[in-house]
Amino acid sequence: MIELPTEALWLVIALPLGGATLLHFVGRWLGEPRAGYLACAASLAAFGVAAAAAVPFLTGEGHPSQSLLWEWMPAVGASFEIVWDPLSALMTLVVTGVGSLIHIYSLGYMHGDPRFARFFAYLNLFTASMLTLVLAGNYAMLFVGWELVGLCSYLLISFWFTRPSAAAAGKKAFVVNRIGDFGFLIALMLIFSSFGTLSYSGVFDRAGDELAGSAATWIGLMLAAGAIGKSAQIPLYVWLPDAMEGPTPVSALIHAATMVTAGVYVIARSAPIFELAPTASGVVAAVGALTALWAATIAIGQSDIKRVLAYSTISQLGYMFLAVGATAYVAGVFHLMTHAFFKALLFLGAGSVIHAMGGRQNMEEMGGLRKAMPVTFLTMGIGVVAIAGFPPLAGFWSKDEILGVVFNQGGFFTVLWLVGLITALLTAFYMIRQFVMVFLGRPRWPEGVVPHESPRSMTVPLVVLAVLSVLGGLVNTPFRLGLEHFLEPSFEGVKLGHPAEGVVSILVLAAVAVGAGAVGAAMAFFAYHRPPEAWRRFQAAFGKVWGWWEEGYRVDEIYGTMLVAPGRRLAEEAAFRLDLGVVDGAVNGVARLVRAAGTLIRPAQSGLIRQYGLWFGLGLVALLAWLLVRGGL
Amino acid sequence: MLTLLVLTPLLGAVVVALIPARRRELHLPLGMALSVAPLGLAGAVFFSFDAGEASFQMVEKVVWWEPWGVSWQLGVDGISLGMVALTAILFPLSLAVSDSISHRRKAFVVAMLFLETGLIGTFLALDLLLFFVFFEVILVPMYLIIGVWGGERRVYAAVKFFIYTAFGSALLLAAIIALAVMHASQTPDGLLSFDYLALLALDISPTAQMWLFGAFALAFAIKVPLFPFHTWLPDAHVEAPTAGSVLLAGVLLKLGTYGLLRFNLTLFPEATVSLVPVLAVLAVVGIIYGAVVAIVQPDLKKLVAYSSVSHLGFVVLGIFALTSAGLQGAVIQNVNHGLTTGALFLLVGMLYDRRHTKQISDFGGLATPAPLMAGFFLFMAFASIGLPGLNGFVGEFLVLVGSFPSLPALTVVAAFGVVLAAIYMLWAYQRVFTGPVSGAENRKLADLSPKETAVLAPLAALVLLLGLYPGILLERTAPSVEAILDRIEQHTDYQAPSPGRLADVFLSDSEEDS
Amino acid sequence: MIPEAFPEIAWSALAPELVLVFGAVALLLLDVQRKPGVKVLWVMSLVILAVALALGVWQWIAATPEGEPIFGGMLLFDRSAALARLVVLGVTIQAMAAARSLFAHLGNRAAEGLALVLLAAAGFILMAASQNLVMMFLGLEMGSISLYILAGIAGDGVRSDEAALKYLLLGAVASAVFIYGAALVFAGTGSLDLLGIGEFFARNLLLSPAVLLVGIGLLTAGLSFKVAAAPFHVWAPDVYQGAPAGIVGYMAAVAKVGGFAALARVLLSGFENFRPDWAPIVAGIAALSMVVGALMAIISSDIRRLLAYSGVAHAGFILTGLASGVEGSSSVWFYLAVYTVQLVAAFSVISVVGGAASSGSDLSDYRGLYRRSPFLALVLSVALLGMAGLPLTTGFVAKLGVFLWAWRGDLEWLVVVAVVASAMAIYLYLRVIVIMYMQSPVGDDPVLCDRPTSWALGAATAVTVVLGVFPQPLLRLVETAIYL
Amino acid sequence: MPVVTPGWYMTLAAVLFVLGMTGVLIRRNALVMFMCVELMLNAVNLTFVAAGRAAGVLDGQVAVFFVLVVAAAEVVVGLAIIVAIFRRRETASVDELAALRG
Repeated sequence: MIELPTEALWLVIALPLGGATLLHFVGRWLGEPRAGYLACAASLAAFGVAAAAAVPFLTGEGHPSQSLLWEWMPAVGASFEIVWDPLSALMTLVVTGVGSLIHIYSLGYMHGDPRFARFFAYLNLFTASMLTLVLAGNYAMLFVGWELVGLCSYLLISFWFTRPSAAAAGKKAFVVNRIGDFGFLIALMLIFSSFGTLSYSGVFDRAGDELAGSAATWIGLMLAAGAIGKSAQIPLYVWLPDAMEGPTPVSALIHAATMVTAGVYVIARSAPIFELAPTASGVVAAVGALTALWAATIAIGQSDIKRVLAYSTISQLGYMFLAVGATAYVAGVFHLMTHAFFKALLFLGAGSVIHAMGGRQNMEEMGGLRKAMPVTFLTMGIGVVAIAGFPPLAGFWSKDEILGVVFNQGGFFTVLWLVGLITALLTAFYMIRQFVMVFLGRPRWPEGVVPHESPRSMTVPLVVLAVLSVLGGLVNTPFRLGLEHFLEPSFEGVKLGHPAEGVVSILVLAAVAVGAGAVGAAMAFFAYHRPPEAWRRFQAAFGKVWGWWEEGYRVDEIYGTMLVAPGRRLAEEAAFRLDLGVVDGAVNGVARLVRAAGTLIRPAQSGLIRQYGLWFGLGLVALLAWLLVRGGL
Repeated sequence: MLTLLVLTPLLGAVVVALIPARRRELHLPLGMALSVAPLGLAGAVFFSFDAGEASFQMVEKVVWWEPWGVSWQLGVDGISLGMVALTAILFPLSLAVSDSISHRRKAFVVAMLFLETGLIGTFLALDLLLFFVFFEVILVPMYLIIGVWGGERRVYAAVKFFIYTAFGSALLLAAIIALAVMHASQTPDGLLSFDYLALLALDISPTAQMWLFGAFALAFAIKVPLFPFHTWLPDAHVEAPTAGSVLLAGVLLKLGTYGLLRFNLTLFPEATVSLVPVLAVLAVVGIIYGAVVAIVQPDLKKLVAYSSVSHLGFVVLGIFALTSAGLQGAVIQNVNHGLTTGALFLLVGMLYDRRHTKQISDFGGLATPAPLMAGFFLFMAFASIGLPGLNGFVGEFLVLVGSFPSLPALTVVAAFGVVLAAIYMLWAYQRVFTGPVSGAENRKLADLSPKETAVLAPLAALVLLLGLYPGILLERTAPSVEAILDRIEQHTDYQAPSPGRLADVFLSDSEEDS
Repeated sequence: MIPEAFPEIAWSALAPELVLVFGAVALLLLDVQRKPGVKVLWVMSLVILAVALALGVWQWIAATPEGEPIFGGMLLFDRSAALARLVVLGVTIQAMAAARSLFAHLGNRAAEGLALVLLAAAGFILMAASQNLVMMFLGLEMGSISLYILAGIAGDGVRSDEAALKYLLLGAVASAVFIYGAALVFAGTGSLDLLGIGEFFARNLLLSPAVLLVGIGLLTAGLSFKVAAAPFHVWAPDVYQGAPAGIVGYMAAVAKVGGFAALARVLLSGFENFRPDWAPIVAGIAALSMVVGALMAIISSDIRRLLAYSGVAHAGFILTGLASGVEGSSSVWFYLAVYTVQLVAAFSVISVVGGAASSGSDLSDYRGLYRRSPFLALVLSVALLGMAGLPLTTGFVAKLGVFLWAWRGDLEWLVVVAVVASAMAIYLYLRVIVIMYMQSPVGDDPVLCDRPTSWALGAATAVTVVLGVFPQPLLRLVETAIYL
Repeated sequence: MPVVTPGWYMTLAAVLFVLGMTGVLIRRNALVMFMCVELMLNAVNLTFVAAGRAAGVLDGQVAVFFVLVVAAAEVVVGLAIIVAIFRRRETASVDELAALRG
């Protein structure tokens, strides 16, 4: 085995970045398949380098290391430096691994698009940005990646920019993220003013002894604000459903597997700070649980195949938040990983379906695709089972661990556990509902649509991801805590939350969770494995509530009327009343005043000699009077 | 060397003036070629600059108006270095995009070169009166550039620009005179002096400092422009021709922030420390106000103009944070804003040349016919928004992180400006470049010509370079900035917060509550 | 040969004035005898002026800086008076060079006009050099009466007559006020000689200075009228507007030089001890002049009125320097020297554009002047920018000097008023430049000016710019012209 | 019986001066205004003479000659201008001469 020096890790970022740069300038000239091949090669090479570099951690010989690339802003302790520890290694592998698969998938999915090369340039750029985020050795560089993935998200959501909705969605994503970044920036400022540096090592080394509780709480809360934006949690999740305007591989890569999990990563990375800030952790957990439930209910009501998955992603991210909020960082990262597998799988599967349906995304127009697309059917089925949390698939292990930890925390967390449990039920419900509506039953295809299985480049990634979704959970089971052991060096000195010890409690909790999933799954199957009229009756039984779910509680409208519209009115008032009227008016007013003063004294200049004499006389009198008064007369 | 740098453009102006007006095809290329000479000189200065040195370098001094102690004294330090380089870079580019100047081209080129001399001179002057002379004299070419080659309301805008800024500098002159007289009364030989370095040694009473600070600050605040003195700016920008807008935003506004940094902080340290709240509040109000007002502007140029108000608020905030990081951020943000906003104005100008309108509503979906232009615009927009990796972020980030320890509450408010920046920039981009193409004229809009690309590409490269490796500038500015801070700490009981003392965080917590 | 009994008189010190006076007489005689053409007379007058200037320069170099008392101390050409002479002769030549068309218009009255110009110049020089109040009065009247006539000399318009009558009537009142002031000073000190007055203060302690104070006040008011300082300025716009364009610049310039020289001599040489009394008055007049001048100029629509009001403002600036005391007088001289050049240049342009004998020049006539004559537009712009006090023109150096000395003289408030007023004033100069450069022309026909005019204008522009950048020679020159 | 000191003369002169000044301000006819100016100048003369006598020097008396001459010169010019105006306008009222103003 070749030992890869950690100094060479910059290659992991440089490879996709180089690919992006190259494609940016010569992509059009390269033409359709070759541009894609180049991008895939860059991504795979990065995966290869990362895998080679990660080997020492697997063998247990590796030590976390940090390598400086170059100084950036020395005044605030910000430089380009790469940290290589198990956590970043795991993230890197997930990003490059899943990313490579999605690259390959896109070869088929984006076939024929006029901006094919540009798409791959963006994908490569995204990969590089995400790697910058996870490999950053300090908060400033983390923020670079953090914002760059936001940029890529913006570019890719509005990739089909001629569609106004896509352009608007891209902007919305960026702006909403920026609101979270506002918090993140404040966190950075707090960190800098507390520690005088932004580098991880500088911060974490001192965090334990010296950081005051209140400061830690504020830092934690502000970091969480950033994470809430990026990971689409309440109240900033509204951008993610709209982000589905982007091409489906983008949804899979950015808005399911990688970018949106950055928030979870940041909280996990900042574990030493959160450890000192239980309040912040509690808030994170509460937000996560609430979001998980909230989004799951909305997912139930969706009929767009991608929007279901979008809300599902929000809900699953809520789980991860719940985990890291409960200090179960390993569990959170674990779920992050498994979720990357199965959600990418689901999205890619959905993409395959959409591809087959000629771009249609409404599930009510699908049905019975089982025969037409067997591979997609099978792999997506695995994904559904995995996310629904049935053993022994990946989702079961990670979700189960989260619920176990939360339950074990007791107190307030018991409520959150209950919420998580209900969410598990709902998750199974909406996933099975989707699966049934798409693949089972009778075809409800519109005229002229002839679904067909997708090309090999698309199905191969599906299969690989399906395999990972099945086996991925086995890295960390209650029986063999492989992942936890692997990640240990990254959480040195941090007290991790754990599920209760003991086989009985583990089994009971698992059974409850799986039972909830089974109930949900069964309900969905029986409700939807029937003709459409029957579902409608089923849905009507919920009354108004179903409408709320369908419309996502009208959060967008509420934000629109409560925030956007008043904000815009305010801006208009400021621009056209205040600025033009008052501020500029004052300036012009001074000018007018000067003229008015001139006009006021103008009559003195009447042209009449006698009056001129009078002014002369008056001036003289005033002058003499002053002199005499002064002279003491 | 510095004298040569200052006078080369003037020489160029004379050369162009000597070309007969008939040969109008010669004026622009010649002017461009001549403006490359100062660029070369500026480059030489930049790279021969000793990065470890805090004091002025390459100082040249010639007695000028001897009876009054006025001298032609030039020197460069870390604070002026970047501005000189920026000025030298923007001029050839601005001239390159001035093809649309159709009448009195010769006069235009002469005015531009004259302006360059004035600007470089302002940044290099070490004699207060010399500084004032340059500071004031640049009004004339700029006034002509707006007033002769501008848009419909050009005369109104030009006069407003001239009077407003001249008004500010009137009090500046009075304050400079006061300093010179003070020098005469405090030195044994009783001579007047305008020498900046000599004036630094003055012992100025706190009350006098307040007044003088006020006079200096007013002049510079109008130039920056700081809220509420900003209303000349949108008018001037909207009416100015492209080159005028580029230089106005790129360099002229920086005279204000440069002046605050160079003179207010060092000459009046006590007043600086006690007036920090006033200026910092104005800066933050400007950040938010400029951004909010920019959101709803129907005119693209006006939007960019208001964004300048917002961005320069960051610079002022950084200056009055009185921390090392804040000051460094202010210096580099000065340069950054010149590059990005300069480029944005270039792009708006290119749009205007094609469509003869700047109204956002007249455009739509331009990314389809003009992808390259859209790409550059988006790039510069993101630089302006403060995307890490591009230059705007470095400045803003240093300013924010640097300001937080000393002005926590204000900095938090200022940080919200980055959210607003994303809103106005991306919304504008969305309306102009994305969506289906609207209208026949937009459909057949030409993409960037090779020449236009060549103008924008160096700016983009610099934006990227400064974003990723700001050290090239920061290492040169850091010693000078530290020197300013040291000076303030020596002359007042002010102590720059040293981040990393965890106790400070408690303080900031309680301040945030109050 | 001078007879033994005749008192010793330094005639040579008075040579330039003698040349002027005898030259004027010679012109008149020649006109009566030979009826030469206007051009001959005009060239002759220029030659006379040139000779006088040469003699003046010679005197500057040859004479001792303190000067030698002439006529028993009536006149004293010290440095300041010698400088006043140079300035007066300089601007007279400048104005005359550009005024050929005016005298051509006068026809057979040209000789009278030229003679009056020479006499007025001599009168104001003598006024500047007077050490005796009666002598000063004589110089004042010699200059003023010549100007009254010149104001109405075109004689072919109602406005010209009106200007002349206004100038005359009000000027006569001002002269009466001045001489009454002199009489009261005489009553208070028993001397009309400024030196004698100074000695009187050295000897005596004043018990009741009231008469003297009123005298100082009256002198100040009378001279303020001559230099058109507010509130004694109201005549100026009307006269500048009504008088023939070709001569207005000259009238305004020499009257200002003479008036300020006299004012400086009276206040700084005679009544230096009373500075605490008169300085606030002068400062007040200065402030009022600057503000009123700027305000009124802004709303003027006639360029001559505009320049007249701006002249009021400039009188205020000069008074600012004067109020700051003896040292400040160097800045007064610098200001006078460069301002009069700009003023004459501006009026020369007006006379070219509007016609040398015309009355009134509406601003709208200057629309697009740049197109019709780039040269004239440039000259006028430089002159106006100089008046505005823009750096790199002499106007800036002049203002700076005045402000510097005023600040040193503890008149900080006045400097602040002055800088604000000068900022306000920039607007009005810009307004003219806007009209010339940024509006479309009234007609397409080019405006032509004769060669001597061009030379005079070119020289004035060059002086304004070159001395604006390198003012040291003039600065050194005026530094010596301090009243000791 | 009070002694007539120079102070009396000077007071009278001051009164005359103010009268003259007032006359200039209230009379419309240019000729009369001129006469008022003459009155002011004569007040000056009276002051000169009185002050000269009080001080015991001749300067005052000498000054009077100059003032007289100057007054005459002024009147000559003034009358010429008034005549010129009268010819054109048939009036000597200064109130009708207000074309130049503003």
